[in-house]
Amino acid sequence: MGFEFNEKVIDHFENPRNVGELEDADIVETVGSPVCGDMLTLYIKLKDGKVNDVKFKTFGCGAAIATSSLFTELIKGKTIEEALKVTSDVVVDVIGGLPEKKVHCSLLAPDAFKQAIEKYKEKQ
Amino acid sequence: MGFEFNEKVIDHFENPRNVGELEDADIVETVGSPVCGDMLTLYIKLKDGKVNDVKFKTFGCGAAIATSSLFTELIKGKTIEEALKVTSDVVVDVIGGLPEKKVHCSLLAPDAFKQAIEKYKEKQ
Amino acid sequence: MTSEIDRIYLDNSATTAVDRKVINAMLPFFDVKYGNASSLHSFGKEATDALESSRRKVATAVGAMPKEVYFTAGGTESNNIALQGVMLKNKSRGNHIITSSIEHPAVLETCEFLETIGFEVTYLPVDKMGIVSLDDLDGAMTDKTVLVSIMHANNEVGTIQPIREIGALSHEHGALFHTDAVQSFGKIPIDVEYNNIDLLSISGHKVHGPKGIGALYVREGTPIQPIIYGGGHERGLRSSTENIPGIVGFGKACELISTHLDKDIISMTKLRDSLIKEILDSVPKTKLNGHPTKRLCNNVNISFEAVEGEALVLSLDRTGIAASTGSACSSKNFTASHVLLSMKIPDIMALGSLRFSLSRYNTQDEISYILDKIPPMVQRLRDMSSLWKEE
Amino acid sequence: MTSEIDRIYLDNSATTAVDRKVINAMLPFFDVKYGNASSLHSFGKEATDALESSRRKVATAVGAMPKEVYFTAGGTESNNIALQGVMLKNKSRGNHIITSSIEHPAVLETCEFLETIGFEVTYLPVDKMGIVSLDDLDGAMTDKTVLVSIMHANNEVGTIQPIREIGALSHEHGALFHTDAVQSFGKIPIDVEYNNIDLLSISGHKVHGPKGIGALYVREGTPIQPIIYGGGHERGLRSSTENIPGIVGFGKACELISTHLDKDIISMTKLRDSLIKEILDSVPKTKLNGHPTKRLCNNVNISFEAVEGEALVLSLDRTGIAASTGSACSSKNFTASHVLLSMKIPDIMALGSLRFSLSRYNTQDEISYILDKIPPMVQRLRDMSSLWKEE
Ligand SMILES: Cc1ncc(COP(=O)(O)O)c(C=O)c1O
Ligand SMILES: Cc1ncc(COP(=O)(O)O)c(C=O)c1O
Repeated sequence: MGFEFNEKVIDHFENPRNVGELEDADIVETVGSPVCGDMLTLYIKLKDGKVNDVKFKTFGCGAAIATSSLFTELIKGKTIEEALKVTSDVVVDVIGGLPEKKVHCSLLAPDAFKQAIEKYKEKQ
Repeated sequence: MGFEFNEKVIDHFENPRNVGELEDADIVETVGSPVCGDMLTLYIKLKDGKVNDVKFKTFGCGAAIATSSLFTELIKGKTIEEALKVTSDVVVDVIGGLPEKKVHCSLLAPDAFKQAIEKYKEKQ
Repeated sequence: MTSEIDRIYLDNSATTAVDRKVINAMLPFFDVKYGNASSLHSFGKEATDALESSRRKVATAVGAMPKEVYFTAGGTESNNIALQGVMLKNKSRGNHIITSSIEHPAVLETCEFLETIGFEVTYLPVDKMGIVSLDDLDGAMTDKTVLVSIMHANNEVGTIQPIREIGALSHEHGALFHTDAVQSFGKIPIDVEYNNIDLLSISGHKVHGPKGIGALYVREGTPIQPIIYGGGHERGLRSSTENIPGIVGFGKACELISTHLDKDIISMTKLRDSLIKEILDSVPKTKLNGHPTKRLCNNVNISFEAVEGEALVLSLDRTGIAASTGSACSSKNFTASHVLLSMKIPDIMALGSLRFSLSRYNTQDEISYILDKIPPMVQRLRDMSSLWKEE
Repeated sequence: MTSEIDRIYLDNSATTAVDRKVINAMLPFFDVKYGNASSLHSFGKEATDALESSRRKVATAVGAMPKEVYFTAGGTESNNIALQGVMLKNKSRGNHIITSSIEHPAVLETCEFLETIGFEVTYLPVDKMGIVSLDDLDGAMTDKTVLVSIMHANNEVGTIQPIREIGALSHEHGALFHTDAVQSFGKIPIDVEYNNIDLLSISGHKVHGPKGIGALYVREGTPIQPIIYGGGHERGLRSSTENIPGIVGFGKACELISTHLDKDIISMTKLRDSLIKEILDSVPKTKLNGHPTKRLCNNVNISFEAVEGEALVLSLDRTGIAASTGSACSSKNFTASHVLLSMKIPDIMALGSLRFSLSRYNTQDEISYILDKIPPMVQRLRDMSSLWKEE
């Protein structure tokens, strides 16, 4: 074993971007649960069909935190459609790879975003 | 493992006493067999109810050779009755002990002698 | 990350550094006295002498006779021989084994294997502190019970079982008593007679000995069969050319235990208690797992609410501190440890467990360094945790 | 007896000296990089990196993929996992195993154990040179045959089996092929693909690696189950904290084999042939056991009529020469070796067998010294032997 994280993962773990809550979020979406070992809440503010602001809070391992952080960075400012294209594969790719056992962690944030947008659209 | 022989055993192995055959032996007795792993032939010359001369040849391990040698030394000059008291226990004792797995080797010479005397007495 | 030299190692329940004295004892057996103990010549004799001298040292350390000590390749193999070897050999006596739900996988998985081939296993529950109840044990006994296997001390939470009483109760019912002492050995005095033990597993690498060597104590006369067959080494119970350097190292480690244990216990207990107290005092919503006093002198296991344990271990690793979430094995899974769940620790706490395990080499300075680092580290993770709610 | 430094070691089939380069490779893993490979922190990473790098070295040395290599505690355990693990796992396919009558006890005793639990074993005979007949093998095959286990080279007489053909024939009949390569590894090039091998056992201490470590090659996809249960190490086939120093040492030993084998074979063959020729020439009533050419490059096994082998080994030991009567294990018995008896060597010769087994460290000077000693030594024992008849 031993942590097999590259420098970029470690950077996002140690200096996560966009941590926190958004008071005036349009959507707040939580995926995962403590029983599964990780749980993410995404706070999203939309404007003109774009992700105007996004913040996250993650209970989870280093990879869960780092990929949450990178995801928020990647989608911020993007249109919803563009943001939906930031799948877990993209996240893993941009972060420079994850150990096999940790790849599933990168699903957390894209899943939360997708779910959030679906719910948001339903409500509209 | 490793050989666990004391100096006296080694001495009798390296410098065995009374090795050889007796041309004019009164009794020649063989015990053991190649299949068992050791085989001893004892050549005995009796005189006035005493062991006048004795020689041996042994096919066998170090302990078999050493105890054969010591046995001949112990019985030489003794009366038949005294010589019969030189049992394997005595041999092991006088030689200063043998590893457990080698104790059975000390039976060879006393057995041969006892058998020889029995046969000799029958013949008389 | 700090350089190698600066690292602080607090994962001694996973494995330990080999003591310098142990290494020195081993070295000649690699390339000078390298004989096979089954050989007749002088190299064989050197090997045999070393083997039997080490056996005496191991025996002394647990109060056994040398001939009751069998060398194995580690704690896992010792446990497997004890369980499989006793159950298979005593089929005619019964098919029931009693163990606990918080055993190491080397016992639990072996029990599950035994179940697949027709044996019956009772897994006793534990209380919130991780202790097996003697009443439960008594109630589980049947006339088919051949073996009771309860660990001496738990590898994750350090809870110590009342093994002397468990042994006595087992014997009352005519069952044999095995204890996995891999974690307690070198941290608690062990005497197989006093503690009513029939079979006992220990492992070299947990006590500053080498990896890949262990021992199984088997009380004289206990019916048991091997699981590995071959040249008949270790009086037929464990065939294979004896690992003489490993055995010599383990023997030396046992000798060090026999001479130093009392002193080691005092110093480790002091560090343990200061770590526990200071962390609980300085970090809110934090709970000690396991028993406050019936506890290994080197075990600290604390749950931090709303923090995921692995993230904490990573943070610590980044500052050069080696710790664990629990056992080395269960670190591989994402679900909470079976030990903490058996103790009814809620998930939110169970997933936030951190284990520090000390050795006789740890110092107060190291502990102070760690105590400085922990509170801000936990706070940082909580600040970004979706489960954390400041009050 | 001569002093330690003067001893000549010619018992390398029993065990070998650990190469200095191997020791140096191992050392840091005792007290610097001493982590548990299952741990998450940097110590764990060092251990895992070393583990996987060693696995690649072992794999390279036998032409396998790294993931097909499983570390064990030695040759005996490798053989046991191969035989027990395959037979137990494939019960539904059949219950028949074919082996030879000259296997190491680690195979023979395991087969006997398997017989006690309902498996059927065919023990193929060998010819006077110790070779298994392909026709016999073909004839023994049934539709219940799951596994063929034939050793690559014999530990006592050094005879090399036609394993490539044996493997091919096994596969034709849908059986798996295991070979015990403990003695051949490091003396014959091995390629699991070329040689049609599904499972292969090797051991560290026979190739200047440490004792207590071995490996089992298992072709990808081969159905097999463990015999030791626990934390799921080695992808579930062999649980227990990995013996990192041992594994690193074994890896290094394999690397040395990969680079040096050709050279080593040439030098050992030269010494072997001079030993054999000179002894046969200078001592009458003396016979080479095993095959003259299909023979391990390091094996000399000669029977001296009317001389008991152990007495000869003792005489040699007294002059500082370490040799053996045959295998280290069977040295314990008084009856002739099962290998020589299977080869129909008469008792009087079988009991007088002496094995010299070389390593890459032996020199021509050592051989010359031995050649000086042997003739008078044999003569002395013959002069006192009750079986010796001068012609
Ligand atoms: C309680 C307990 N039992 C058994 C073992 C297994 O020991 P080993 O790794 O030596 O096989 C361990 C550690 O891994 C342990 O902590
Ligand atoms: C042919 C053969 N197989 C298996 C073994 C067993 O190996 P180990 O001693 O490493 O268990 C040996 C040597 O002892 C051997 O010579």
